[in-house]
Amino acid sequence: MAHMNMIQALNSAMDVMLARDPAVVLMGEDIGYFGGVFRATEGLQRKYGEHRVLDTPIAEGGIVATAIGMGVNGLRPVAEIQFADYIYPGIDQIASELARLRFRSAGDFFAPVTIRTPCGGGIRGGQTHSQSPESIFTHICGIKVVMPSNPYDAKGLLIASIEDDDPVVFFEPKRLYNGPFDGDPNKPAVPWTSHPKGQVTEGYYTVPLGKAEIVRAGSDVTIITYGTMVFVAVAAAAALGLDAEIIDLRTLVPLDVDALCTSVKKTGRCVIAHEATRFSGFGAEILAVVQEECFWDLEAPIQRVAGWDTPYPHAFEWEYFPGQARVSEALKTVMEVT
Amino acid sequence: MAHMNMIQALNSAMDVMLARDPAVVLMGEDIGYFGGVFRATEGLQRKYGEHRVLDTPIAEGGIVATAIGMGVNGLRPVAEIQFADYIYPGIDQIASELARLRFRSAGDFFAPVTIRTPCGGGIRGGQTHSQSPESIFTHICGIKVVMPSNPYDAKGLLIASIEDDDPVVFFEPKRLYNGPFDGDPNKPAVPWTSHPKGQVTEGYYTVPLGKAEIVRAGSDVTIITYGTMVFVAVAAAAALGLDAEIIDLRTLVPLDVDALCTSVKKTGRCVIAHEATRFSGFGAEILAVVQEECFWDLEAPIQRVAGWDTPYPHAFEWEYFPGQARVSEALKTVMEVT
Amino acid sequence: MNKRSRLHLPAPPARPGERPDFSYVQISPAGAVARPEISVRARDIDYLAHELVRVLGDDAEAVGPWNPHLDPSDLQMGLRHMLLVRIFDERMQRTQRAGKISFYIRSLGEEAVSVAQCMALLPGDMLFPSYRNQGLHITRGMPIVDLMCQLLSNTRDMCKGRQLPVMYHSKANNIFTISGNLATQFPQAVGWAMAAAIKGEDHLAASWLGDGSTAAADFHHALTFAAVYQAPVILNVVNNQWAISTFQGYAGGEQRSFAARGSGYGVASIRVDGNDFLAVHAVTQWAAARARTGAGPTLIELVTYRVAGHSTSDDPSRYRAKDDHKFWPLGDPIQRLKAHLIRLGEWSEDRHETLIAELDALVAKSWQEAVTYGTLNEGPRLNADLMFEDVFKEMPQNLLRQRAAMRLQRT
Amino acid sequence: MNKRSRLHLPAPPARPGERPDFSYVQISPAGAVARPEISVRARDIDYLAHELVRVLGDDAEAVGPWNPHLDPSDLQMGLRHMLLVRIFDERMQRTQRAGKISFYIRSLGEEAVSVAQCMALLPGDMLFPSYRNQGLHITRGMPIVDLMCQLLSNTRDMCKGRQLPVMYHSKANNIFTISGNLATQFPQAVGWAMAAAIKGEDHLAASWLGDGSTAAADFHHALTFAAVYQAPVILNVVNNQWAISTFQGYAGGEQRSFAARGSGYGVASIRVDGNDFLAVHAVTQWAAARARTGAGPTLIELVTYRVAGHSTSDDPSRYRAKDDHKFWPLGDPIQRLKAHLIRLGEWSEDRHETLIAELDALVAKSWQEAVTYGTLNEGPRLNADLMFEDVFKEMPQNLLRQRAAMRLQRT
Ligand SMILES: Cc1ncc(C[n+]2csc(CCOP(=O)(O)OP(=O)(O)O)c2C)c(N)n1
Ligand SMILES: Cc1ncc(C[n+]2csc(CCOP(=O)(O)OP(=O)(O)O)c2C)c(N)n1
Ligand SMILES: [Mg+2]
Ligand SMILES: [Mg+2]
Repeated sequence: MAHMNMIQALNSAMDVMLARDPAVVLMGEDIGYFGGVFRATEGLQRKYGEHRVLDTPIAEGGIVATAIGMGVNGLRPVAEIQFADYIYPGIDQIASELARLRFRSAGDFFAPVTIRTPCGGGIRGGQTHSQSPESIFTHICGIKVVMPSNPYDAKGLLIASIEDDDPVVFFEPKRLYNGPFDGDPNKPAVPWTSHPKGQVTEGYYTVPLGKAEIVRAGSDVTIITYGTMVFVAVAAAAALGLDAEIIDLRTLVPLDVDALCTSVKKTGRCVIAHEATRFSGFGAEILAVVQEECFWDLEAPIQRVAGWDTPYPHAFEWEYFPGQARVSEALKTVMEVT
Repeated sequence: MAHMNMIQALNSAMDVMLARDPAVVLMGEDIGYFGGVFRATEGLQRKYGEHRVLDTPIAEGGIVATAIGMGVNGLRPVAEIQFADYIYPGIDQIASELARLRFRSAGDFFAPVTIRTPCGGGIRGGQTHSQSPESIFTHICGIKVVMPSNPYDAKGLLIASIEDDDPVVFFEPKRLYNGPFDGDPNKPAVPWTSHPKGQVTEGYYTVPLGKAEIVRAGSDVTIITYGTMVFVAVAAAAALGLDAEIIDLRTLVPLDVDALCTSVKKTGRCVIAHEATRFSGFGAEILAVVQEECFWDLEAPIQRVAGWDTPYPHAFEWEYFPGQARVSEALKTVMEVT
Repeated sequence: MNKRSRLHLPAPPARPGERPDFSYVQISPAGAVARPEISVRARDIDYLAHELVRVLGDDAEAVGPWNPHLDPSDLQMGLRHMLLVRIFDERMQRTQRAGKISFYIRSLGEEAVSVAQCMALLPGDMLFPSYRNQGLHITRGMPIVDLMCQLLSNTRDMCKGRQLPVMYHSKANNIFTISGNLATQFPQAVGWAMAAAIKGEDHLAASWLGDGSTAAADFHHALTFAAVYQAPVILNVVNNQWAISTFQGYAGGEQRSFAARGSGYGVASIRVDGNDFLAVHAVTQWAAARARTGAGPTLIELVTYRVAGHSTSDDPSRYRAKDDHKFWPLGDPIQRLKAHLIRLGEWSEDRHETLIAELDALVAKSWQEAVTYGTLNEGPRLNADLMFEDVFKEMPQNLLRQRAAMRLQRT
Repeated sequence: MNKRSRLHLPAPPARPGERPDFSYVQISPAGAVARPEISVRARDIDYLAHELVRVLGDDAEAVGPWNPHLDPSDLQMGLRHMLLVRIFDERMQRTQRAGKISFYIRSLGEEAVSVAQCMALLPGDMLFPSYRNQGLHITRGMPIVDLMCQLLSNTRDMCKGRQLPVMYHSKANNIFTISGNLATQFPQAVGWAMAAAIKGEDHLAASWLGDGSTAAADFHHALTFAAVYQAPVILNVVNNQWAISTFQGYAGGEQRSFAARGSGYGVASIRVDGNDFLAVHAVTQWAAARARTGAGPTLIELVTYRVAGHSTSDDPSRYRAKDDHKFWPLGDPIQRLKAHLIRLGEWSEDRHETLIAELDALVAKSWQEAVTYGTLNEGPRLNADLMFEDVFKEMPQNLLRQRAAMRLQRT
């Protein structure tokens, strides 16, 4: 075990996989010699060679397309999209090709591509360096969608994603790269060293795709969340003194419906929180599933807490971010009903 | 008033607007001399000239981008994407640019672009000529999303969209082009001539964006739907002899929340139906909103009826399509509870 | 808007009722274009992107440095494959018209492209076709009945009923699955070739798209990545002059050849007479040798004519002159190869008729067999359960549930 | 994977600790490149895409057919604008380092591009810049204090706090809003120009992107649409040799110039010494004349060097040699224009120092004013309500509700 922040954990996952499987190659803008703008691939080109860790042209569509071709030819590409905000030029190759190869060829062709991309705000990135577009990918059948909230999971989930024969879009909440973050930008930054999930096995391990984690067991209310909002939820519930059960989805597709429903059936109350904009955000699907499965157990309407339905503004980052106040508000609302 | 099918109604809308506003231009693949693969722009190039009705290269990203530039320079472009399945190459220009111009320039720049695109299945188009990707666009703030279900609305909504200073993605359920369709492919085709909504005013009129329509008033259950599924819902409810209130959303963004909630508060039961795949489909957002607003009025869990979470398969079109049987099933389920 | 528009709008060779003017097609005499060493640098052969490599002259003689000097038996094989493609196409077109398949796309007039190119490649080379490359499947030996089963979405459909007709694939024959989305295969082929290079393997990748599809972003991505990594790939632009209703000027072909695009990226680029079996074979062999020796990618523009409608959903008489192909200056690939073989003394009208009869019978027999595995509306059908498979490698819970729901709905 | 990889991987001029080798930069002598008529056909001037248009020789003399023969007062104006850009950049870089703005991007060493090009255009021409074209705003007369207010996201920010620093715009000055997404502005400029042509207006559009951004799909779309419709647009590729950490070889610059891309599409294309104010002005004027006379679009590749880091978030010492710009063969644009003016007898070291002091003072004074309108962390702030405006023209119900919720949350 070693202390790792999330960047180091991701780096370690790729390091482990480059060493274990000669078919694994990394590719992306600035990921080679430079080691990536967030340094996730630092040192890997030096260690494994220029032919395993490729710098690419600035063409997200080209990156995904060539990764597909490489995947079809026996490699296991891990492609970085520098910011999730820049994944759109690659979305046709993801939605129309990567997600469809196995289906349309009746299993004869597939491409085990993992697409890593930093998402989320809180780093003063303005409207084009802060987006959380995961909901879009959850609607495209044939792709798995992952978003870890801590170094331990990040490494285990990334290894599982790379080994998975289905394509995975792997979102990395960049505000969590250096430490857990409870939503209060005025508090001093907390490093991962002080958090148990910052203790990471150095070698190979996986965290299985499709399994949510109960971050905190409780009986008053279920909070379903993922990514940055996990810590905000923990803090908000603690501040209210609620015995909340907090579920970190970790994988959005396939969704761990059983975990959610077991919990909501127990608590009877549910708050869903994510950073992405609310309208048609992934919270809607979670809410729909919970309502469908647990309707008779609900003691209050399920509440959603999410980014506002606006672009992420540079100057109003903290008014935009769904921080503790908004989670508390929602918790109070569901708890008020008796 | 004249009899029009949906293609003729759309054609008439563009005809009216080309005549009224010299800033209106049409553009798209094969839409000029040829009049479009579905013939929606037939005759318009001859009537208004090659400079108002432009054939374009096959580059959806380039079509949207140049439409934006034209919009910024005072024109009012109506761009056709030949099939909604092919909108993905244009999605970066839609999500990162078209939807953001007004916001990021604090209102100084905007592009009043309307993007028309045929969607939906039922025409043996296979997995790349049948998709309904509207949910993705509903999550991108800054774009209005429209889907008419009949000729009258199609024309009025298209004119309203063209006149709107916000960008609009306008989905056309292509299975409805020639007639209403209740989901049974074995019945003889019904033309629009025999349907009241096939009676269309020849000149200018609008159907306002953001307003749902109550297709049928009723008190047993609310069915919220749009596009092709409107007629399937009507038929399914009639077959069960239910006094259903059936709402055709017409505009998905902005969503007419009041109309939905007024109805569900009255009926206490709700079924949501669309053709797009279920997971993170627009039904999830509708369900979420109704649950949030009408929880205490609900007498049964809201049900969703949708396409399966698979690509639209050529050979199993009718097993895929959420036809009357599936709507009936959902209706029975919500009605069973007393 | 009172002033006059100055926007330039490309005009096609002819609209319905007009006489086609193909004078815009730049044609070099057969044998006239020099053939550089395969090790040549891309920047030194710009002329190849503007001239037109031709081997077969009007007299059906093979001349010049690009003459591939193929064995007569290979030429006969090529003729056979092209004829089979044409006969198969004709039959399937009629079958669609009779309502027995939902859709079809012919390659009439363009048969040399797929057949000659495929013959110039090795079986281990990976092919990323468009929907108009049925010749690749036929040349690689795919049974006609297998193709028909795909067209029928029947119980032996290699796509298990999931794809529109003509969207074939063949893992055994190294032919990639075809997409309805134009051009997506182009950069995928480059990625496949990059992987071959990374693995130090000798195989190359080849891909095809149409003149209209060059406007798609993926065309640009393919050229950029191919140039940067010098990938062992052959990128083919089949310039059959038409997209659906728009002619190649709407893809930018009015200003410059499509081969010239490649030169601009530093990719070796050749413009070739696409209806000249020998020339197509020769340039493909040249490009393949470049790829295999590490000399990098090649773009080939094959100048041909889409004699057929775009697909069975299309009616070309709405937008172009009837019988315009009769004015096409590069003739018909089958007639030209046939004339050459006859001139060589290796073929005759009789043998030609016999071959046609044989292939007609093969196609007819294949159809008889294919329909026994089911048709669109009758006979055995695939199980609809298949719709839920292969979305993921293992079926997730939501699909398991949905499959169960569908089964209930059917009973 | 036991065999050796054959993938080609471009290598940069120097990594940290190495001595830069810029011999790959093809340089023509000043005055050597012919200047064709503006009515020339694109296909007849391929040489312009490979040679390098230069006017100012090493002796600071203006020579050859591209000499724009500008008035000394214009040259002085150009020098002033370039100096102001540089001084502003330096000051803002320091301001960011001091934590007073969140982000900044300098154009150090590339000032001639924006300034000379902007001076060669008319005020009615619409500009679609990248984030490294601050010279356009300054040349069009935007007050420095306005730019600073944007950088501060303060109460006078033209973007109302919504954009990252440097993402300026100016409706009054016909400068389009900058996007964080690379290259998107390129085809938008083409669309703007198409509209100008449709309306029969004389204005042209100009756009800028970097060497790295040429790999983006939008570069291809811009060229295709510009070529097809012969749009009155000037498409500028600022080849400053680097994207972030990858050098221009990773955009395909190793094989062919970026100007050659344009030629391939049939767009008139010129490669120019981007640090030569006179040459940049001249080629821009030439391209503008083409656009205004209906002769079509022009692609200009401006060969320059990114002396600065990519942005304040970047540390170039991690991936390239320190002081590599000292080896850059095309010098510094300000020094070169200054030397030319001195040689003309229209400038002196003294006047230069005085000007610098004046501009320093202007920038300092502007900053003092700008901060009175608020800073990132202190002073007056924009109302956060603004976040909900301009998403749509009229605020829909969900945003009205969310605004209300946010107001509650703040109280
Ligand atoms: C991305 C995308 N846009 C549009 C279409 C619709 N479409 C199908 S074929 C075609 C024309 C293609 O022309 P070309 O590339 O010249 O190929 P050809 O049919 O001539 O072989 C179009 C526009 C599509 N399939 N995919
Ligand atoms: C679509 C997209 N992909 C990636 C990025 C991240 N990014 C910002 S600037 C940059 C490098 C651009 O280099 P170049 O085009 O040469 O412009 P320069 O910075 O040299 O002026 C990258 C990769 C982005 N902004 N947008
Ligand atoms: Mg074609
Ligand atoms: Mg650059």
